[in-house]
Amino acid sequence: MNEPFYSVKNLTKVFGGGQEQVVAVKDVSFDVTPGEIIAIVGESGSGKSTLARMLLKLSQPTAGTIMMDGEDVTKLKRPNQLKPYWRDVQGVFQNPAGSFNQFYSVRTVLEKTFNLHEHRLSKAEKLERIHKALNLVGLDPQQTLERGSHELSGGQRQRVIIARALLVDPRLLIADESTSALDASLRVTILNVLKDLSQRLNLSVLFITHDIGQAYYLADRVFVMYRGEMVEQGPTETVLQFPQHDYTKRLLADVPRLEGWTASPGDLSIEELAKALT
Amino acid sequence: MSTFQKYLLQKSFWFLGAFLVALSLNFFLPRLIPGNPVDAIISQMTQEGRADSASLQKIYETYMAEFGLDKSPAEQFVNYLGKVVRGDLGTSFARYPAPVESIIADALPWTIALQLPAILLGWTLGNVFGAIAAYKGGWFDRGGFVASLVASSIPYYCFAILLLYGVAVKLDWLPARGAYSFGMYPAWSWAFFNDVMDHYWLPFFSLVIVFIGGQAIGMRSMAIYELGADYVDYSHGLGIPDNRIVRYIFRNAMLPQVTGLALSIGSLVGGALITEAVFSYPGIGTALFTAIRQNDYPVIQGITLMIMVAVLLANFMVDILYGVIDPRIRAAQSGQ
Amino acid sequence: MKADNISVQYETRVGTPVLAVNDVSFHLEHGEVLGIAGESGCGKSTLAAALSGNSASNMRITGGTVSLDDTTTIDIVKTQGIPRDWRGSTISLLPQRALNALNPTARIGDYAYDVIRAHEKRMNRREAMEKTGERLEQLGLPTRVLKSYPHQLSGGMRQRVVTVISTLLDPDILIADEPTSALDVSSQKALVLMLQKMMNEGMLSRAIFITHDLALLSNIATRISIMYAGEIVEENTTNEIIHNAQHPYTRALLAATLEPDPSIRNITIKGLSGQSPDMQTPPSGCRFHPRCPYAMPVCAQKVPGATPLGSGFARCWLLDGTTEIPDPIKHEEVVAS
Amino acid sequence: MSGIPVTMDSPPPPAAKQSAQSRVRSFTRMLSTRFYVSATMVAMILFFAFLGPFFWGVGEPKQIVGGLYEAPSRELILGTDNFGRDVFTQLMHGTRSSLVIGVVAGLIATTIGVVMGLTAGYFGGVIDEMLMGITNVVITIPSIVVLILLSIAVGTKSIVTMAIIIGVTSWPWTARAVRAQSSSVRNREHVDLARLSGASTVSLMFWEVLPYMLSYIFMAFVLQLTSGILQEAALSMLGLGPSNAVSLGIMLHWSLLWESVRTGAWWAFIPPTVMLTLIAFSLFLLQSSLDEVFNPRLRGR
Repeated sequence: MNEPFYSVKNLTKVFGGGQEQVVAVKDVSFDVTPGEIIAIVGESGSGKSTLARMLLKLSQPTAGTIMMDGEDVTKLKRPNQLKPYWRDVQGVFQNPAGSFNQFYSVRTVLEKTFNLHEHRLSKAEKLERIHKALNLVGLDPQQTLERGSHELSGGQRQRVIIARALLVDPRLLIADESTSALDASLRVTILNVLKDLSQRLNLSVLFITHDIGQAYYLADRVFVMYRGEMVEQGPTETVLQFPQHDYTKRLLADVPRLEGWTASPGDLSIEELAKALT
Repeated sequence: MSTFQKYLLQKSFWFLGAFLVALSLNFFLPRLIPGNPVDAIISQMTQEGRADSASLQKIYETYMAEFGLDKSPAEQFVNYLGKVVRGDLGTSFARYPAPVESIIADALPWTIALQLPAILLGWTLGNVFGAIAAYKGGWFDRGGFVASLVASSIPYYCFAILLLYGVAVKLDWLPARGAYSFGMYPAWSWAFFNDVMDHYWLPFFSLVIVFIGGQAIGMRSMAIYELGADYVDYSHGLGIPDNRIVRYIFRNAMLPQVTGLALSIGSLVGGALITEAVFSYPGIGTALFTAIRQNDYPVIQGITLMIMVAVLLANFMVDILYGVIDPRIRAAQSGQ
Repeated sequence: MKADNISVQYETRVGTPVLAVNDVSFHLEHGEVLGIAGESGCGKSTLAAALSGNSASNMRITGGTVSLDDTTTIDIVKTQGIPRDWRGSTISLLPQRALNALNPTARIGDYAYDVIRAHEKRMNRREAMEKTGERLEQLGLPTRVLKSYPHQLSGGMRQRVVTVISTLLDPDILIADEPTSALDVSSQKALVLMLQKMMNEGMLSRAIFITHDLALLSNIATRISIMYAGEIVEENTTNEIIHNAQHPYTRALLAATLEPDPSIRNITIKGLSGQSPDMQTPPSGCRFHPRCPYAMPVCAQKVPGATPLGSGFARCWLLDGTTEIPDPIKHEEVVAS
Repeated sequence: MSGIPVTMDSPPPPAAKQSAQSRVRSFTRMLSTRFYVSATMVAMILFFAFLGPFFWGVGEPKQIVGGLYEAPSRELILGTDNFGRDVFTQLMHGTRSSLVIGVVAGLIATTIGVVMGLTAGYFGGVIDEMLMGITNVVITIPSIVVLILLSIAVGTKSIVTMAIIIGVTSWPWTARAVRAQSSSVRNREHVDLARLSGASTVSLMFWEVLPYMLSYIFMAFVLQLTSGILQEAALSMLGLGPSNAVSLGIMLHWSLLWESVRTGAWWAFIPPTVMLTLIAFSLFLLQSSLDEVFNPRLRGR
């Protein structure tokens, strides 16, 4: 097994102060090794997106540390300090339409990323990298480059956004609900792209989702988040076949399946369910 | 302390701040006049030869003392604050020795009597038209919209001038100036009342019509926005009758309009200064028009201060009222 | 209940209209839940809007009739949707964005009263409140929500309250348009169980349940229609659709339904390439042919007819008997090395 | 291993691909008759104000060319005013002054409003609270009063001074609206992605947030311009107008002072009244037709 290169310790985020204080993420710790796909599973409000924003250095943790190659990056704040970090850690978000500035073409969107590079690249080098990245996500560069956001489908937009991240050869890709705005038939193609990239480029992927099925399909390890805390983590098979925490059990019992809900000991009648939810 | 009290306190704090800013503006801006206001009025009097130099000197000293211009600015400001609190707004230049308060007190009832009914009527009719136009759509809406646009884009003073010329001068249907006929004296009699009403209609309608247009346009766009809301679709789907749904829309679109009403009432005093000037209606507007022409700074300052206070108070009440009407906001206030 | 040949289009200010629903027919027996599944832009919500009398200003119903138990038939072109006195009491809607479906400035109880009064003129306020309260209790919801404003309720609660209001008048047919898409799995389950309870206790006799989530649908529907590009491409009993789907699109949808099951760990599922067609200029022939892995020349030329399949049908040239049918269901899955 | 999983995505059907030309075409098709009517009116007013004096001017605006309140004649088509000056010449110059004041005041107000609103909305938190606090204080103090006080304080004013006075008092509504927009655009994901590309805060605000508000800002500018013209007219009518130029408001001030309405000299006050109305109407109409294009909800009504 590879050595972990990225590690998070006791990461905590608190919003507001006084009586209205909300602990969005509480004491979350984990490691990431090269080339693995980790799924972070949780419902809306579980703090998984807040976690993603902290990991991407888009928001500052209240407590805890983020270490990259043994170096503490928690305190870095200014864009210039963070450039090296963002060369290693990149993100893809939920809404493919919102991820696109509708005033720019695919080319412009992609070229903005070269701002991160240490050395100035020549035009030809840039173009070569762009072609390579678009090919990796299964898009035809010739057909795609000059298009605007409104000329692409949701799946194509999301692929462009993944290609954007690939331009800097990142080691860790954080995908925050990146497939949930897509139709099921397109969703699997994006999951396949992520799987393929991880294997081909030895890229680690932190895949944040509310959908256990996708986690099962994609991930090597699964982390379960509930109310800001990481309640369970381990290899996908172990976590999903032998869940330990009550929340994981309930989640698995409530996922709709083609063959009907699996009856589990924790299954509730409608009255109990309604009561539990109010 | 409850959340509502906290909210109240916070609002009071803001309005106190705004009030201080208003007071300072009112105090300092006239003092920026090149030289000082007293120099300006004295030199005007000299030019017009209204008084000999001995009495000029006396007038000069009186005003200097009154304005407190012989003291330091900080002292002047404190002095000014003290006077304002006591309701002392100074003495008029042009109508010496009439106190400014009495000039305002004479004019204010006319302004309120003219504008309050105009605002209430215009606001009500405008909102009803706007909501119906938005809900009905089609030709009614388009025609109504253009009409409201025309009505609201005619500057109210232009409309007033046209009315005055057309109805009073050309057709000679209604009197052209003042609040009552020359030679009449205010009394509780039918004759006087009728005379006042004759003088009232023209300025009144000039305000009402413009006001209807503006309100209708605002209400229409608010209501169109509400029409797209999910609850409208859902209510349709449940077979709730149209007039009920219009009532929902009306109520929800109303909230911002209520602010508009209260603000209009607040700015009533300053709102249609020029309408009064056009019709020579003896309210605040005409008083201000005259004061500006005569460089009567104490009167100008008194009127502007009164307008500011009225608007600030109205704003403050709107903020509280708004919470009472909209349960969403009320909930936020009481912390539910 | 029968709905025949329903067509709906959206007028656009520029160019040709968008043909959102094209010649859709279905029937719905007592005690049945018909599921309509399809992806975004397939016209399923437009169909719901047309049936529930909820038309957007630029929507035109260009064809179709709706009949109830063979007694009344209405031409919904003339009325542009079902008549007002049917809405809520005969055919009721459970809307897509239930979270915003309630009037924000009305208490739940007052709104429920408005709904009841729209159909039962004689009921007074107190009776309406009692009726609503009873219904809430029956479904395990607290009666205090009667006095609440919508914003005071949690998301899942609001969804259930809307469900109660939609079924308050024991409608003959409930049209549920993606009622679960904004909910987490536990609330989804609670809602489905609640609808089942209503069916069992006779508050509801039949329903149309529209969703993009086949797995969820299989838990409530007795029959399932699959829509693509404004048309029903396959319809059958739930069991047949899940285990013996015939249309390539249905199969692709089923394959893309990722269930938390060990069997999906070591396979790679192929999705569909391309995107839903532009409905201003839908593809010729079978509308699915540009994305279909089995497309043949005939698919682009002629519209496939409905091939009967036991208790259902599918529209696909593969099924007309002249072509060999590819392996069933697992076909799209390729086992990785 | 590689191969199978990634399917090459074919480009969308030709209908979705739009050339720049066809995009312009569909944009112009969305413009309504309302737009063309208002744009033509605005163009005619501009021509009248800026080029008119070269064709139809009779001397300088303040030049006395006849007796008091001479009725319109062949030479002086709108007659003379209370000082015996040519009303038509004054009308052209007055329209020009009003437009210049409107544009300059509109530019000032829009610029301040956009800078305040963009900054407050983008940063949020304490900066937002501070800037919006200032804005709310300025909003609650009635602008007509501040305008009156400022006009008195400044004393003699040029057209530009006038415009500045109006501009610095009328930005708060724009600031509020721009703030609401910028704080919502700021939460769009492309802004975060651009940040992940190492973009600086200023460039994020300028390149990622601002473009989304341009159409809106333009409309706000048209409104500010209109209200600037109307405020100038109101101030001038009260007798606080620019001292070295003719404006439509000043023409009305004279007719109020010299009783041209009651003496029936309609040529002295009808032209500026009608001109102000035309300007306001055409600009409101322009604004509402643009609103319709940018704001799909209003379309087709």
